[in-house]
Amino acid sequence: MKLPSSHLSVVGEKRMKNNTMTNIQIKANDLNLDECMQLAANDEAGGICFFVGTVRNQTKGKKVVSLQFEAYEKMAISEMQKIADHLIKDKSINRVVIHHRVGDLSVGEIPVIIVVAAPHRKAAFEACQYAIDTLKETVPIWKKEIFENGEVWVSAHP
Amino acid sequence: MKLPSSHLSVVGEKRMKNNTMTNIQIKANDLNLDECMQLAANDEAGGICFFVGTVRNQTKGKKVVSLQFEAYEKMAISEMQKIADHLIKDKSINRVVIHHRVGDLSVGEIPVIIVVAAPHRKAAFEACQYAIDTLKETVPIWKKEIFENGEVWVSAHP
Amino acid sequence: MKCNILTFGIARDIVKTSQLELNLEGEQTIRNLKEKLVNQFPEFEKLRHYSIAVNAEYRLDDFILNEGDEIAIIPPVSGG
Amino acid sequence: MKCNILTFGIARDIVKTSQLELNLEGEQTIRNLKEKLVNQFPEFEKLRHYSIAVNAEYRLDDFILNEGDEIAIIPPVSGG
Repeated sequence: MKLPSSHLSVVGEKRMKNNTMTNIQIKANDLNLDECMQLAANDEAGGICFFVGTVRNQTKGKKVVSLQFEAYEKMAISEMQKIADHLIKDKSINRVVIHHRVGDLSVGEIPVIIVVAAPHRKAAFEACQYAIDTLKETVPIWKKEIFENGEVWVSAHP
Repeated sequence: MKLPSSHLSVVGEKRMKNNTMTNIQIKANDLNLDECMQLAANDEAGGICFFVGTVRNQTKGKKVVSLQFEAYEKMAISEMQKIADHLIKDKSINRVVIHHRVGDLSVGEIPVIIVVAAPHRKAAFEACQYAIDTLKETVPIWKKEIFENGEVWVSAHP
Repeated sequence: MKCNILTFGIARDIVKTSQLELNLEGEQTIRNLKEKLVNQFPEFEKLRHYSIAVNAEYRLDDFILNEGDEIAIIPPVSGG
Repeated sequence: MKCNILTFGIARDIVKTSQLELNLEGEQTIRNLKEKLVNQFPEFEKLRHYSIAVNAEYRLDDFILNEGDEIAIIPPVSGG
């Protein structure tokens, strides 16, 4: 089934807050580790923690052919921005970068990169883990797993 | 003061175990995020956690000009390999990459990259944090902080 | 009040359109909207859960809808 | 037994060479070696701590040294 394009029109556009402490993007093409590193790096940082999601080749033993990601773009950006702002405000964190893919992804491709930079590494690890845990609970992005003989919206049913 | 080169001769050479689950290197030139990602990525991975160290511009308020790293190369490789092997053996981890720089590094440069890939993200985060915490306790690598008016071997004195 | 409701993921599969039109009369809350949705599309009851967002913010059942609001059905998310 | 001892970091600064030669007589442990080092270079007592590695492995004070071992003084490490 084709994804409707009506409310996905701003995909790929870059969004940035006035301040440069956070960078939140939804992209229709490959995510880039070095770009994320450059957005997170700063002279006060001593430790930078990355979470990089990759598409696994199986789910509960069933072979995965590909994943289709779609986003309610406007709200996804705003929910990811909330995560970043919360970290910047509450913890000793000096940069948060969250880039999420949409579209069709094959095994090994990267749906998400989260980078947290901090003066000290413990805070960076904790914040990065908080960011991906929260993203998976609150950010309106959906993935459909495509198997050889069927497809399913992940987590939709009990 | 110049570093003696006598027992640093194998710097830059690539060391790899027979198995491809771990990759441990000490390098005299820039560390490379994408190279580390490629060494860690695999079709069973769902979550990849990176720790990237960067040289901070200050220590306890004193401006840092640069850092000099030196290693007891043979033993440093063997101690980093122990960390990687421990993770591969004891946890649900499928790749561990540890690359460490030696030589003179300026503010913003990268002394260390640690990457842990796992089917599930929680294990990747825990293992990556274990790896950097242990590296800082056991791996025979030393850094000297160069200030504008002096220099000091980090952690040498109480 | 005529509502345009954005749908995503499995919600779009259930209603078979990415922009659902519903007519709501009088003051309407999210609770009323959900009742109407379930009446028209019983499949929504089989979902693990679903939320309603108004103007790109999650809102609770008592929230009152206004003319011109951007309403969206948010089935269980699965990003990352 | 003649020992060549590798030195690194502040240990090299203290002994002022990257390969220290020491003459040890009879059966020698790491404990004996450390005593000799401190006698000759009292600065070692000011360090937070230091270890001795033999053939690239950390070894405890009772470990017995053998002719031809690669011995290294490991001052507090600070990698990462």
